[in-house]
Amino acid sequence: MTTSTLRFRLGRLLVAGCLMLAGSLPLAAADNPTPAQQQAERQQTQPGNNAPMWREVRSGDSFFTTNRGPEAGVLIQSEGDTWRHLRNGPVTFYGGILLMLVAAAILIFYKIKGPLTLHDAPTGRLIQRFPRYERVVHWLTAGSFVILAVTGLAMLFGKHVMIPVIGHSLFGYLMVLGKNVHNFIGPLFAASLLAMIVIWARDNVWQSIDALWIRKAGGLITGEHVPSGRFNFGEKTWFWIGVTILGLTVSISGFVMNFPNFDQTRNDMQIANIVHSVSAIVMLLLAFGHIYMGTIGAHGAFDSMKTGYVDETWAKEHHEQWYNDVKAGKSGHPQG
Amino acid sequence: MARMKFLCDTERCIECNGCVTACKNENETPWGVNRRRVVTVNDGVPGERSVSVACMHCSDAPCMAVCPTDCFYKTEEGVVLHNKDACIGCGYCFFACPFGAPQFPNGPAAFGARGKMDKCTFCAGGPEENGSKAEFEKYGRNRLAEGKLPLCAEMCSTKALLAGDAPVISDIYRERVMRRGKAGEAWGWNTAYGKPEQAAPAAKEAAK
Amino acid sequence: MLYHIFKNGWEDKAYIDARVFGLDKVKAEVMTWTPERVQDVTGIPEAEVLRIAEMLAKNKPSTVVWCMGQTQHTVGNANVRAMCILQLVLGNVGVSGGGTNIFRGHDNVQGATDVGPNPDSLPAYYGLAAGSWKHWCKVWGVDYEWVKSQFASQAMMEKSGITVSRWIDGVLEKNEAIDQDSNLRAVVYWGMAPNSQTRGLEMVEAMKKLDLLVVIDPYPSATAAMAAMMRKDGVYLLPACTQFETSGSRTASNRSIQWGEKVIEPLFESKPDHTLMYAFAKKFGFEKELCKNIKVNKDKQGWDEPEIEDILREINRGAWTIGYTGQSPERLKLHMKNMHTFDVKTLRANGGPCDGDYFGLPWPCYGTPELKHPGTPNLYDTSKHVMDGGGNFRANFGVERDGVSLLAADGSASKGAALQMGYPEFDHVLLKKLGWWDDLTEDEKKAAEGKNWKTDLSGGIQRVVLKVYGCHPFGNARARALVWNFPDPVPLHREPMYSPRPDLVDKYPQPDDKKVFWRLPTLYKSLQTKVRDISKEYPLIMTSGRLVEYEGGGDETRSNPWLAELQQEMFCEVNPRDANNAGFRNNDFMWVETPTKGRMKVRAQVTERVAPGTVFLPFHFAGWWQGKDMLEYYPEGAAPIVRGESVNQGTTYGYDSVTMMQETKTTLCRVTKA
Amino acid sequence: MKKALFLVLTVTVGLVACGEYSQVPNYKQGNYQGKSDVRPWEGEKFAGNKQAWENALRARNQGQTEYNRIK
Repeated sequence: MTTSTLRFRLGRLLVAGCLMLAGSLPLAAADNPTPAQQQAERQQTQPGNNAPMWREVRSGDSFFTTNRGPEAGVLIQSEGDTWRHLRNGPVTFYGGILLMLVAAAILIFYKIKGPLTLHDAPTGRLIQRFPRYERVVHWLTAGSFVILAVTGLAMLFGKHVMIPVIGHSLFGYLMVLGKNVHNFIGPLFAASLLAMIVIWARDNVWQSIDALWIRKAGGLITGEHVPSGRFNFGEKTWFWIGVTILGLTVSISGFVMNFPNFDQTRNDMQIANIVHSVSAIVMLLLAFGHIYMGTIGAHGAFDSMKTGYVDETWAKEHHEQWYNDVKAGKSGHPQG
Repeated sequence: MARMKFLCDTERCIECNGCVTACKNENETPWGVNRRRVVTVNDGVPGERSVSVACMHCSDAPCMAVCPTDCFYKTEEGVVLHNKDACIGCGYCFFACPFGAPQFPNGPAAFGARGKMDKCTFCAGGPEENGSKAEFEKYGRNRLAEGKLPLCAEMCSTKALLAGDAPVISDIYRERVMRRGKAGEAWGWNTAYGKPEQAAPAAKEAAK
Repeated sequence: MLYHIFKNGWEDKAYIDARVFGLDKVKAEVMTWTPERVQDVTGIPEAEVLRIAEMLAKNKPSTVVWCMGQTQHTVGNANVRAMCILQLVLGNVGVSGGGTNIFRGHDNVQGATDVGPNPDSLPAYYGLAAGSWKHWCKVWGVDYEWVKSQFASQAMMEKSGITVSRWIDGVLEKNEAIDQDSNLRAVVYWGMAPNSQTRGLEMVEAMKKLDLLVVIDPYPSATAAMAAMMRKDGVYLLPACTQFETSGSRTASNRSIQWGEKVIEPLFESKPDHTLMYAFAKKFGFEKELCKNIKVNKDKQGWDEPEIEDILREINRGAWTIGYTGQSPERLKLHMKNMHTFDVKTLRANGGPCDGDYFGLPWPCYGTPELKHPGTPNLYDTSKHVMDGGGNFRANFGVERDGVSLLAADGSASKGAALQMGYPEFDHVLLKKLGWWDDLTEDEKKAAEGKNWKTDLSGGIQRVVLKVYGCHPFGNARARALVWNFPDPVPLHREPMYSPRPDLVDKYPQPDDKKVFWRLPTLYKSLQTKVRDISKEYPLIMTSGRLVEYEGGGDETRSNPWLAELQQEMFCEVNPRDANNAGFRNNDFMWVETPTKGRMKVRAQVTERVAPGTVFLPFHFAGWWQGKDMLEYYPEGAAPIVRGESVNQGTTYGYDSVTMMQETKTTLCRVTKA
Repeated sequence: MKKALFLVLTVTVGLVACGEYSQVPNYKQGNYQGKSDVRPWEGEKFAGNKQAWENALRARNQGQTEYNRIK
């Protein structure tokens, strides 16, 4: 095909499109008979031909019924099919693959690079990194997150993964528990999430030193220590994208499904479900990284959240700016 | 035995809700659970049509496909049943079902505590022993095991609602269409059992 | 429709000539109703009327079905007769598939009517004349003088009573205005719902004024709640059991009778109606006299329970007029047992022990049970022999009127009748004149001497006339299109009491007020004139009717969760146009206000089901009063699941000019957002 | 050791999904795809006599056409 014919065709399409638009506009503005009128008229001209009525049924509109159930007036809702194919298709398939790939990638990274260790010897002098209330909030969030992740994964992948192993009945019984746990822990997670955002937002604001961290990729590859504030840019990324954005998305979409008693439609809940699953999987992927770094990825990190204290060497090497602030008494955190 | 289906003849349905009451009576479903409902399109306008709708026992049942615990199963007669012991009340089947068939005893309750899903069983009970008390309490009457068809259809005063073997009921329907000399459409069959060209020969004829 | 039928010559001329009386006068009135006039009054365009008239005329036979929509008007009697005339003109009466079909609201309404709850008749429509009393006294085996002594006077005994629709006036009306000594002081509500009666606001006033109110019902019903709202004493609840807790015969709309078996023992303290009735009789001290033919058993709690079969046998012995005599309990039970032997199309048993009978022996089933009359599936059907359920029109009003014979023309008698002409009703004189007297046995002669076909307790006259000569005992006459003893001999249109059209009120006014009508003064023209312009304030037509889920006053059905779930709230159907004018939307609460100052708070159902200018309310609801839930007035745990405003709280005055039926189907109202 | 165990578990869990059967049975007449349930003719009433059960249902099916009754 030459360019000229292509241009010609495009031009023709454009003209046709304009014509169609022009043609449809006055039509839309004209007094269109309602479907009910169409049906009434059709009954006059062709009794027994209910085509207008069937079109209405397919539209998913709500009709008259004495039934008081949710959306009882809707005869056929087609969105369910779209939701089913999205959920059972891409979400399950790519979600599953991504989870496995990322887990494997982290494992391989660990195998190759090993954990981040301290360059200098610990001083034995401890400084407080996380006061008690911060730790409580963290572990509440983390604990509920893990529970939600496990039960959520079971809901999405359980029947592919667990049923062939443990069978329908046992899985069913476990899932009755799992689903209720998920539904009741969910709001707890959301609450502790909000608390977490409030207490850590200030320390996660962009600082000029973060540019250095980005330039050096956090020293993950080279193993060198990059100075940073109380939280380095990696942690900040996790905080803003993982915790704040995804956490809130997951919570809100979860609430849409968890409290169906606000007249939300099935369609609302379908959309919420897809948003929930996708954001939860992405959050989980990021969480893999966070958990890795917080446990076996970096020595000392786990202790800091467990006890709330870090060795001065650790602080200096990982969060030099914060260390200096603490030493200067500017961190705002009590010293122990 | 062939494939069990429902067929609602919209030219005959008079919106008496007899099927709904019959179902409630036979299966003793609690307040708020209506396995069947009657919906009227263009209510009050000449040409209004009513449809009695319950579970259509789809060929490719969306509820089955999305159930996280895979609690559904399909019997030899094509009836879609479920195991309430494995049901977790997540509501996914309700999201997926085109016909709004799944019902929940607690309704849209907070914390998603809907209770075990309940839906039309084609009066075929559930996994428990046929005709047992446990089966009745969970799923309602097992009329199929008594050699009977669902009560909603058998009670229908105008015989608008038919239930039974697909070839037989589509034959009955076709005879009606021929007698009244007017075409119709078997309600919901395209959605539940695929487009006419994919459907069984009898259904195809009925849809013509 | 008759206008078009006459104009196009679609009437059945031969049928009319042979079997209808006085149609010329009707035709003269009909022909003044030009399509323009009809459209002005009814709003129905000519094309529609013509289409239906043609459909009926060209597709015979056809049947007309109606319920209360025709009868509950001031012109209800005229509406009903107009329908019958339509069917007569088309020749559709007395043919299979034809006739008029008046559906009854619930189980056994027909049966109740047959045994005489109407205040103007003894059982089986015998009336209240001395002869009627004597007939029944003979059936009951009591002395006429004794019965007479139970009444204040012979005049009271033979005077039509106050109808159920007017009891409130019997209480509230000034004593000098009513045609009896005292006002009503005690009322018994026996299986009757107050919310199905009009003028609820006045009814609670009447309840307040009563000395005694008794409610006999399976549920305390709205009666109890309404009374409890007004007073703290003088109300008694007697629990009656349902039809499932007792056995007995039940008559359907098609006059066929079925035997119902007791399914369960009466629940709680409830008793069947006849046990309660006997207990009353005992208390009043006439149980010995009036239950001579009825065996009385003791039930499990030691109450006296009359034997239900004996009650039916007594009816069989007395109800000769309508042929309620052949349906013995034994025959009915046999029918129930052999239901499968009946043809579903003809309703006739094909072989088996009931061979030839019509299912349920629809009355008239003449003669004694031994005569084995098969019952009459279609009334007035001349194509069958009388012993096969055939018949013809009844000669109840003499043989001639204004020089015109009332008897049917020659050749119009039922198949195989010895008299192939019109003939009067049979009595001992006519039998002797015809030389048929000797067909009676000696015993029958003794019983039939001086009697006619409906008072001869031996059934001999009926036996001879039917079996031997194939004639109909009530004669063979013409159907009266002209009912000269009614206020409007030819059915006339009259505007309802509360009309939205003052101009039509002027043109088609109600008749003059009646001073004494069923013992009460009754307003027609004066009230209509007074409210001529009320449509300025109350512009919408308000009509009421039934829902498929509920029955009657609805206390039982609204207490049934399976039904109650389907209609959970009292509602009002309003056209979108009227709703928009009043400023409310679908499912909003709204107020319906009527000229009686009745105010009902109901859910709006905005729908095209009703035309602009009309609202519809179902009448089954009760338990709310002017926006307030009456839950506290029900005995604890006895309130129905679904309660709502009763439409008849606000319905207005207006009664049929013959039957005193209340006018529920048309009044005026206005609607506002609540 | 721990790492190896973790790896093995991941792989097993991942591969187990391959054992999943289709959730949407391709309906074939007379081919039972259900889970454990008694079949309708195996109840008390028909005691496994499938023929009798089929006949009973066939009669019920036909009972739904009123043309049979008014012929």
